[in-house]
Amino acid sequence: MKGQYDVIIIGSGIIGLSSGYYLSRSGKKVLVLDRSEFGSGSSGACDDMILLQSKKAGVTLELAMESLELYRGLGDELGCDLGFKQMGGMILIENQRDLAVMQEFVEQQQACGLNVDIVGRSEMRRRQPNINDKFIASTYSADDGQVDPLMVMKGFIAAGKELGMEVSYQEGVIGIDRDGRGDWKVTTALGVTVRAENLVIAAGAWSGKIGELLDIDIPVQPKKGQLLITEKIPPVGETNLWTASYVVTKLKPELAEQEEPDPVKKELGLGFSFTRTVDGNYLIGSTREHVGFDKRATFEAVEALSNQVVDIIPLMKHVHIIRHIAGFRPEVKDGRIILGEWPGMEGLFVATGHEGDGIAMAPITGKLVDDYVCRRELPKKVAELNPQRVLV
Amino acid sequence: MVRTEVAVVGAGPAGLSAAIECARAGAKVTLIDENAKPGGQLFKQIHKFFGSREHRAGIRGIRIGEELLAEAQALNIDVWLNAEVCGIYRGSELWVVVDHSESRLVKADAIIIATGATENAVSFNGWSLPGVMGAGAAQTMINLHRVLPGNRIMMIGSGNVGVIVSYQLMQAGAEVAAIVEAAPRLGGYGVHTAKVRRAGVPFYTSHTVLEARGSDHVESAVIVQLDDKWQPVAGTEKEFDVDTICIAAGLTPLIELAAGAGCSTCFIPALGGHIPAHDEKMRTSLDTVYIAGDIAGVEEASTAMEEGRLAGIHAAAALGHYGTDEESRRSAEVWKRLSTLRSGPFGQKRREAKDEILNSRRTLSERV
Amino acid sequence: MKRVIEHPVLGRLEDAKEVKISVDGKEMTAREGEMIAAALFANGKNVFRYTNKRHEPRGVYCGIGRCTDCVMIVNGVPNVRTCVTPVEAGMVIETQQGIGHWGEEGSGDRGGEDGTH
Amino acid sequence: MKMDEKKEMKNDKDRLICRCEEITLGEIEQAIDEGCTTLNEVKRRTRAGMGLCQSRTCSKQIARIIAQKTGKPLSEIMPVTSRPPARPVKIDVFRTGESNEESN
Repeated sequence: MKGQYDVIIIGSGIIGLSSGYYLSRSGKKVLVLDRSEFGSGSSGACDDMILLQSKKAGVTLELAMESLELYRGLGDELGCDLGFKQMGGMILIENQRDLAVMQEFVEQQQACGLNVDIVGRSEMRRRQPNINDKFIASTYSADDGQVDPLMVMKGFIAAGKELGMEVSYQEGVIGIDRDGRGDWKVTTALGVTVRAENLVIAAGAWSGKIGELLDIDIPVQPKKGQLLITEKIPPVGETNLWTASYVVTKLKPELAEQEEPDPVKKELGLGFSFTRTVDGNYLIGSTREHVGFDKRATFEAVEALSNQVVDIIPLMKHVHIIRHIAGFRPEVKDGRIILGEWPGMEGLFVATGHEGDGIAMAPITGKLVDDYVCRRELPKKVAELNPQRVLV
Repeated sequence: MVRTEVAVVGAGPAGLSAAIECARAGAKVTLIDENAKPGGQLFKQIHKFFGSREHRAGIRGIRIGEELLAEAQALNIDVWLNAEVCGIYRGSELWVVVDHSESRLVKADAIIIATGATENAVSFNGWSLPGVMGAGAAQTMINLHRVLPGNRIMMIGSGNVGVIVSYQLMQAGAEVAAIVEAAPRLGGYGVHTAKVRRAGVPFYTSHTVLEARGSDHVESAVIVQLDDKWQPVAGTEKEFDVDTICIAAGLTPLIELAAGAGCSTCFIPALGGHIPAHDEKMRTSLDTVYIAGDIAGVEEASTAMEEGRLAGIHAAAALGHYGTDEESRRSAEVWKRLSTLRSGPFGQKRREAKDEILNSRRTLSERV
Repeated sequence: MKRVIEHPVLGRLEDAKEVKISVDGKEMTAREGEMIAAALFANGKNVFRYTNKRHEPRGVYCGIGRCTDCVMIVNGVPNVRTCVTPVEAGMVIETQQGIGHWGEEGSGDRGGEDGTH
Repeated sequence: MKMDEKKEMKNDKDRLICRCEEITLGEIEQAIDEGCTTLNEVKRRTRAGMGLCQSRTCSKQIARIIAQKTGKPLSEIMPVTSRPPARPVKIDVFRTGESNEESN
């Protein structure tokens, strides 16, 4: 790692690596810098879902659908197994109120072209025989899928390196300037200086800290999520699962505020997600906490997550937890990603704010970063994601 | 949720001694151990200890364990058995799972971690076959569960664990076909080694195990000679008909609970590798967390007990059960005994290593 | 693979209540409260499971609940560490294939399509 | 003679290091060749240490392999990130706990 590049990307999570790969494919000389190790950030501490159903109709859903299309061919393109599977997804609905909210939500998604339906009790139980009787209905989309994030990252690195991409770990960025020629000059904690015409900030929840080096305010907040990982077990149902309350609280936070009487659960922002990895471990989530960058797992979370999953899928009571992890979703207040060139700073691009959708959105985000940097024409809808909107 | 003043994790020689010391000082103590019986390795150590008289030379480990237990009982220490500590949060909360089935949260003003050490693995072709096991596993099977894991044994490693477990396997009725040592010299204390040698067990120094053979279980083991660069010498392979291969390749401090709790670590090869940094009070980089025994550097039961006492004295003092003078006096007594234990050719190295840790802890606190 | 009845230091093995357990459909006798792994050793069984990927046999490795090599299906629940789980009368123990399957007690017979290889 | 050596080398690549996930020496060495220099990285690349025992058996061996291949001193190869639970824990342990509290 030395000298001059076309593009320097800060952050080697799945977004940074995807961007690096697509830019390398366009013939750019790319350097990806990371302050820590492979998979040390949120891309190594998250679940594996490509969940279309949770997205509001609109630009995010459309991009997620495009991202899924990219994933279909990505394994062949990168020449490796990504653990990509489409086993479908279901959002379990517990009461009439949630059913009404979900019906409206699903109709909007259908209008957007998403293959999703509300299914009744018998179909729900056929696909998920082990769930608690209390659920009255569910959504179902055969298109929801999953990948192994670490395998995707490994694939981007391997294919990117073939194209000349460099990835450098333990290289925290401590300074960013413009040099006399107008290039970005990036200094790392090890004292190395590298230059590039273009700079991409893809540092997830930590993007705000990189912004500070440039005196700009990238308004992403870390939203902590804690997950339990189980031993490998046979499948307990056909699809991945969520509960409507998780989605409803996202759509209508005011309803959730009134509802949760347990202060501990409220503090944790407890929701339910349940997915089986390609290896057979279940990932059980999740919390949504605003506690800064405190990555420690908490007792309250393991207790709440454990009790919740046994309530929803009683059979899980026999299963062992082998690991309890935590990560930080990069959250933006308006719920949309920040993607594009920073106003007034030519050659500075930002790709962050994916919250819980980084894995699902990685291919399309990387491709769009490539389009931005290469000054290609962009689809109109992505203007909604432009950083302009978050400038105060 | 359970409240206590001092939670001690691990009821081996270090943990028991720490708990006793805290209780003597008047602290409310909860002693937590994952096994069905307290005593840790002591109840597997059916051999006689040696060293100085005041360190109970000539007494068997099991006997020492019984004495410590009796004392703990007399002091009304709350002992939780079959209780696995699964995590330590915020330097003061312990997540404990009892009988694999019931979760408890313990809040403690001080925590003493005495989780001991874990056996190192050595990999070779076929090492995952049933019949290949840690020497500790074999020892647990014969001395605790009273079941022989096999009839003809090959022991890998001639250190104390290797020779002691070999002898105990013979006491339990097995035959030890060979003790294999990669180094050119034997590693165990002369007393233990001589006993096994007298019993007719052949030693193979400068040899290593190449392969375990068998379809569903170990049927034989192949060893090979090593040259002075530790490379196998072709043509020197020997095959032994054995049904069990035991691995005694040293121990590593079991630091995961301490590391997970947030204690800083240092690397001291002479004491087993990464170890929580600690000061002369056995306190880690977290003010409320102490360590004692093999987790603080692999040594012996006698040093583990002294370290346990140290941790106990200082934890109790930190909670106000001893004044400064009392604390220093008691601590000095223990340090005197520890110095004796760490003298002599074997102890010297450990004392130097221990000094290195204390120094690294000092640097650490200066930095903070 | 036999019990150590007489021992020069530990003395004679104390009597314990004997219980019956079922191992792969066969009845075996165990000492109540002893670890499953010990009971199986005493009955001459040393292959506890076959692995998921290479389908290789495994048995006891660490003997103290850490390495998780000795897991079996116990009363219909896969991945039970037999070296730290005590025997109970009437226990149903099975050699685990790969990641195992849900037995009757586990789920009401809900084996997974890829759970049985 | 040479053939034999080669055969042994090959066999050695197939030697298991991570017993739980059944990851071989060859796979670990490949990950190191591809740039992994820490235990966490090797784990995330190969799954060695992600199994039921959570690297408790293999991590010290992997550290040694990294040290041998990269020349990095063992002192700089940090243990894998330690996370609860220290033992596999049944998910329903909290429910038992709750009911116990009620009965007390």
